[in-house]
Amino acid sequence: MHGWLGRYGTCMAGIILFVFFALCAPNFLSVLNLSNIVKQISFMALLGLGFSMALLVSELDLSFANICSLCAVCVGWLVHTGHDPALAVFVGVLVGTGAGLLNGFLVTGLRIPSLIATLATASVANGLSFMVTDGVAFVGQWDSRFLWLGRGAVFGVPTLIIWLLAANLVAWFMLKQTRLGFRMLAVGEASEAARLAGVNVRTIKVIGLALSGLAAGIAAVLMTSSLASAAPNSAADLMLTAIAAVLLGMTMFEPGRANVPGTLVGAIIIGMLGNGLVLMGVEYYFQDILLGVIIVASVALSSSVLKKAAFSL
Amino acid sequence: MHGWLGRYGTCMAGIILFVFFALCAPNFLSVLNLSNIVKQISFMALLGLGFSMALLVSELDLSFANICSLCAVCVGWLVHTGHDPALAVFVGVLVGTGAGLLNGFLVTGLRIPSLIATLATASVANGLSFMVTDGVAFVGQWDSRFLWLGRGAVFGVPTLIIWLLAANLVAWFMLKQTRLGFRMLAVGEASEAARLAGVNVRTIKVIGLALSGLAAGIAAVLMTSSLASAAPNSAADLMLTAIAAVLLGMTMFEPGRANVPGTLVGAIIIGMLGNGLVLMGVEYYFQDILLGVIIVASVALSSSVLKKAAFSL
Amino acid sequence: MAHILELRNLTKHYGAVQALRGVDVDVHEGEVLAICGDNGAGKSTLIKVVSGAHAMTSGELRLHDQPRRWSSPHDALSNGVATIYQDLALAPRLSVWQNVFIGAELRHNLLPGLSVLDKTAMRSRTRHYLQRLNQDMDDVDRPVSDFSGGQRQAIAIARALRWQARIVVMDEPTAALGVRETARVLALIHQLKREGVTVMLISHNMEDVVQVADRIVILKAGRVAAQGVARGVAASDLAQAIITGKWPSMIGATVPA
Amino acid sequence: MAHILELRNLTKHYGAVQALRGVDVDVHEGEVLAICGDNGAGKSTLIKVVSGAHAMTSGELRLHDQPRRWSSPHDALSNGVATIYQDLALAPRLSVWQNVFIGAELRHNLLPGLSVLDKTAMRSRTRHYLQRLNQDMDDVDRPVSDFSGGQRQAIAIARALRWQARIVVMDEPTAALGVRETARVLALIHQLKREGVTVMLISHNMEDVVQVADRIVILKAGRVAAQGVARGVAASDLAQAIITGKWPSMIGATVPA
Amino acid sequence: TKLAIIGFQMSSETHARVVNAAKAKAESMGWDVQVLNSKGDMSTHINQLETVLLTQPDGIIIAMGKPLQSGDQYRKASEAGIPLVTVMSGTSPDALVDIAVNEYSAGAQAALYLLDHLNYRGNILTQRFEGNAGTRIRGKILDVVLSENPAVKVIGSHTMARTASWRDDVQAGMNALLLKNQGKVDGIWASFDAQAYIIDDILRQQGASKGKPVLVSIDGGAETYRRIADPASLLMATVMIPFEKMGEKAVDVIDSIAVGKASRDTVAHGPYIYMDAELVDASNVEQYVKKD
Ligand SMILES: Nc1ncnc2c1ncn2[C@@H]1O[C@H](COP(=O)(O)OP(=O)(O)OP(=O)(O)O)[C@@H](O)[C@H]1O
Ligand SMILES: Nc1ncnc2c1ncn2[C@@H]1O[C@H](COP(=O)(O)OP(=O)(O)OP(=O)(O)O)[C@@H](O)[C@H]1O
Ligand SMILES: [Mg+2]
Ligand SMILES: [Mg+2]
Repeated sequence: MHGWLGRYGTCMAGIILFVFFALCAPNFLSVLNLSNIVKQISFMALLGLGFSMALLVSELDLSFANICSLCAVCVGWLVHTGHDPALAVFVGVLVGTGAGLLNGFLVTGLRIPSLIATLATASVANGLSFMVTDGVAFVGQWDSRFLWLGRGAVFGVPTLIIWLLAANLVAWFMLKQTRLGFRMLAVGEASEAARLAGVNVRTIKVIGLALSGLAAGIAAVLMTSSLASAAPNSAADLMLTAIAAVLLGMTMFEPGRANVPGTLVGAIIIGMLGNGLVLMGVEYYFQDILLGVIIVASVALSSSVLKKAAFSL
Repeated sequence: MHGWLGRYGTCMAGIILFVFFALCAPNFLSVLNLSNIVKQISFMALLGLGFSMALLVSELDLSFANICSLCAVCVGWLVHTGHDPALAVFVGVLVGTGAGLLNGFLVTGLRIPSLIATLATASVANGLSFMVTDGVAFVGQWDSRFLWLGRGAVFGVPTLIIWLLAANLVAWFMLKQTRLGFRMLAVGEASEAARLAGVNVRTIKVIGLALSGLAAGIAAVLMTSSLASAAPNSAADLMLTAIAAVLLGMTMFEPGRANVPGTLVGAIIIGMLGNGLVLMGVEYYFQDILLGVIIVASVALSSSVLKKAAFSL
Repeated sequence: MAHILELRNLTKHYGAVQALRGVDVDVHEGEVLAICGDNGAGKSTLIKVVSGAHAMTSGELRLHDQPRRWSSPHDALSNGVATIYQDLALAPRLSVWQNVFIGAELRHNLLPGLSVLDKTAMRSRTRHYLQRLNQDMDDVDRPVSDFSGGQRQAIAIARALRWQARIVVMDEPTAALGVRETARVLALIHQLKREGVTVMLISHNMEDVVQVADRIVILKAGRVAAQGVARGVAASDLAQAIITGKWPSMIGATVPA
Repeated sequence: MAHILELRNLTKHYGAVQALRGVDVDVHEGEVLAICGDNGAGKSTLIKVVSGAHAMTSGELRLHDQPRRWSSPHDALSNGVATIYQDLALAPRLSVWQNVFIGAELRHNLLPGLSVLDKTAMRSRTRHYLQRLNQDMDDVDRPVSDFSGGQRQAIAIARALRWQARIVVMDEPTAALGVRETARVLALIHQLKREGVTVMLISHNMEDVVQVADRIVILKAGRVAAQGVARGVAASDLAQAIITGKWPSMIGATVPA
Repeated sequence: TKLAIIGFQMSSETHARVVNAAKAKAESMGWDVQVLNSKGDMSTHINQLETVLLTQPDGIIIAMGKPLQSGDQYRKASEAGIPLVTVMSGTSPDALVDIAVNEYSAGAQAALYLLDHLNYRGNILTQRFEGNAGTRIRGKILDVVLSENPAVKVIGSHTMARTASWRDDVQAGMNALLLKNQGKVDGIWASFDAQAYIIDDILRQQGASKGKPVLVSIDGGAETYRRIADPASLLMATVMIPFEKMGEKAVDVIDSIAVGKASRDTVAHGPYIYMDAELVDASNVEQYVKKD
């Protein structure tokens, strides 16, 4: 589990994949394409980051995608009806965080298992999104300052990349260097031990779930701005891919535990796969098949080291 | 946790809901409608039954819906190209079981965490379904013997209801009365303890995942027959509802553990909600909102008893 | 002697099971109070109530003559009551130093207003505590699951020490320890006593009890069956007393208030 | 005396940690062999190799003169080696009887070819085993997490008994037990011996060891430091021997082959 | 020569029909075809467009795209001189042309057929889908028609809430509605044909016979024509949307520009090329059944 291959096997598989695409997929290495990949994965990576915050405190948040969609239509509605983009951004982030706090209350206050609580929140958020929009997406002309958030660039670096890196750095610093992060880790690893050591487990769990909501809100703002549209189920398909990124990340760096760099690398691997296979002209259904095969192969690489370690299951 | 309300709270909430619909939703109580509800939930309940078999051995199977879709298109293709329905049914069930066994091999043989392994299988199954169908559903004329499986009746009782009850009875008997079921329980509760007591943990986990695949195959056959069509993602949306049914079920009868009657009642509650709200003429997005609220309310009812038990988290 | 802690008519039900049926115990400031009894007598339950891990069903707990109701272990800890639990309550996948410092992290200021974890300090303090227990675990970064049963017990003891509490509650702290390590823990208890710390000790080892305890309380089926001063009591007498539930008669059942 | 079990040059690495560094131990048929040593000496690791819980890194294990390689605990159990683990290895949410019978379920035929669990039999056998250990837990349907530390240890012992094994390996079986319950387990060991069962016992309690052991092996830092016949060895001598790693000289370091 | 075809949501059958027909036609003309599926997800769609542009194809066809939301990518294509043709997507200044049918008129045809056969009075059920522009327009046109004909009352309506397992959803919803309104239903309107198949099957199992109630929908296709021709089926009419033809037309347009070097204006005058949508019922179904 703690050998080199266990920690970096998946990562190495990612690098192999990168080299493969660099050799076989035309234009893969172009700056434009590489920055495209990072832009493309940014929502997945942000949502995954949020999911991993909740997972770290041992709660599964299945609502983040629907919360993200709800935030997106709220932002879309506000910008579209001519409100100040700053207000729209604020409301979007607020709705996300609020939904996360609600999850936290359901889990710690009403003691509903997080899987059920977040499925319920997801259902409600989905209904609300359709109610706000009547099923129609907000499209059309958008305030240009708002669009800059997701489409602009600073010194040639796309804003999406900047937000993504900033969010990852903050999350990483929080987890590794601050007391809050340490306690999140402790609660996730052994909540009863943490409670007996005087940690307020409920508060920490609420924070983990609220951070997931916050990430959904931020992703919603950036997504709306970047796509210049807000639909009631815009983030639905990101749910499984974001979770996949987190799980893939859990096979790297700190095996068995959600972690910030792992989630980012996981998202990059998934994004790279989609991109490289399209560049290589692979049929659309083969992409799904290959995605599955490659995930299995890379994780098997990192876990093959486990097989050697005795025969514990 | 083990008080009356903890065990039967969700169930009671279901009964309250039933009474409410009986009073407020026209025709809700008619025999036809009640049998409709049971028919409608049968796929969800079957898939949930499979999911709970995997969950019982502590593995999360996120591939069952896509496996079900794949089986459905295989069955559809065979029946449609004029093969014997018996062969089609056999192949459908075989493909499901095979996919489940593959999951089992990935998890126990390659030691890939089940969440990742099944996400990968799901992706592959999805790609294969589209490959088989080119995205177009099999519709049209079907062999009438095949249609009987999902649409017929025996002494007035719809076949779907019979299959569903039979599957639940067999699963329940297996879990409660046989050594295999007992060992599944032990592996799920404490796999290391079970291993040290001489249980072959890997075999048991493979069986749990294979049963999930088997259930997906059976559900696929019945779904294809009942809907008289097979599309490449026909079961996709059943994933979350089936999981929701299982989770809801985990708040009943044996709190905190996936169980057969709980899953069935969970599926009935979810199905009843959809049906009752349509009968009451509620807007479609309100259905999602109410579904969420009612899930929270019923689970909170059953877990409120927990709050009294000291202040352990 | 002043009572630092008084338990009055304490009861605790687990569902239908009555683990404590009205327990009165006084703990004197600075003493070592041993709590003995059969398996299932209610010893751990008693100390879980004192440590805030469980809420009592009824009764009263007075600390320094103030009635208290812990709503979590945090309350007890911040009022100076630290506990070593029988099942150790460690996080197996976290490292030794992380386990020792959960809930009482050391920090230093990175910027004004932004304080970050001081891992160096936590590592070195952890080593220090373990050395006091005669355990040489140099690599405090290894996860707890890598250590033997006795080593884990030492980690749990180190964790309780870092609180520098006024009352230390120990539930069978030496059960998994070897001869030498046990001696160290007994010496540690003596030292704590010298520093004025009050110790509540649960142990099935009568030799250890008579060696360090000032007073002994014997629980039986959730009730205080007997209690008395430890001086002059032999280990075998004590074992007998636990079985009969009667204080060894030749010593005289002094029940100091 | 015949050797039922021989361990030859056994080593075990956990990653970089070397827990066993070439251990040779002979276990004679029908004897009670005690294994003593400091915390972290490698005792539990040794018995985990014997019980099939861990694979050895190198070395040889011979049972009845046959070389064996356990690939799982199942192999060891079906060859007549049953083990009580130091961390008990119970499933906390399963009931007492379920824990006792995992892996060795009793069944009866419902129809020819269809055998179902015989829960009544399992419940009553469980009660029987617990009574032998002087533990009155009537309600064997309650989950293990409802029981006290000592009660859980008794459940783990009951579990090992139901295998009716030829070799019973016990890793600190009395650590959490009270005085009376400990006496019962020691009596049980005597009884097993009378029935011809071979017992390997790990314990930190020297009194217990000298009371029941025929021979004693002392481990130190993953090696056999000393061994000898137990008769006539005093508890305090043994404690000393564990510290020094030398067999008490006045007894004469007999190392019977 | 390389052609990229992107279906917005291949699990939606109509998207797949356009794409499959285009693919077959292009391959028969010697194009090298890559098909992509955006799975109904906007950001995936945009990513795929971006990526496809990097492979510099000689033409791009998008089935049921969203030009408003992927305008930037369309512009990049047009700047790179890559001909881009959309099918049933709406207009974009940067697409060559959108191949479309007039959903408004198709919707009106279906609505009027239904009302005609009810003699402009009676009770109907509607099965809607709001998630797609075409089906939404059809629903709105129905509402307009109904607002002028108050003697026809909508006594029950079910809106499809799911998009993948929608068959199940429709079956559940319609079963409930039919039950609630037993014996009172004179007509049923479904927003697309595959919904109508499900409803048809339910009605048949309940022993209903053709015309009671009147069942109409929109889309067309072999299965639809078979049912219209089948006396046991309750499906009476559809408005045929020529998905296959639209896909083929898109290939023709691309081919004439990329290979034939024709100018944009010879292809079409306005932003749309409209294909005929035709009402199919018992009177003319024979010719369609043969044709497919
Ligand atoms: N799973 C593991 N991974 C890594 N190191 C381990 C593991 N288990 C034990 N060790 C190390 O191996 C050595 C021997 O451990 P073992 O558990 O065998 O000791 P022990 O003699 O049983 O001690 P105790 O009396 O405390 O139970 C110790 O140094 C311990 O830290
Ligand atoms: N969580 C629980 N739920 C239900 N019953 C419990 C629980 N914990 C303990 N009990 C019961 O309460 C009684 C007292 O348990 P406790 O753990 O306090 O005993 P103890 O004196 O510490 O015993 P030991 O010496 O074996 O540790 C026992 O009968 C036990 O079965
Ligand atoms: Mg105890
Ligand atoms: Mg040990």
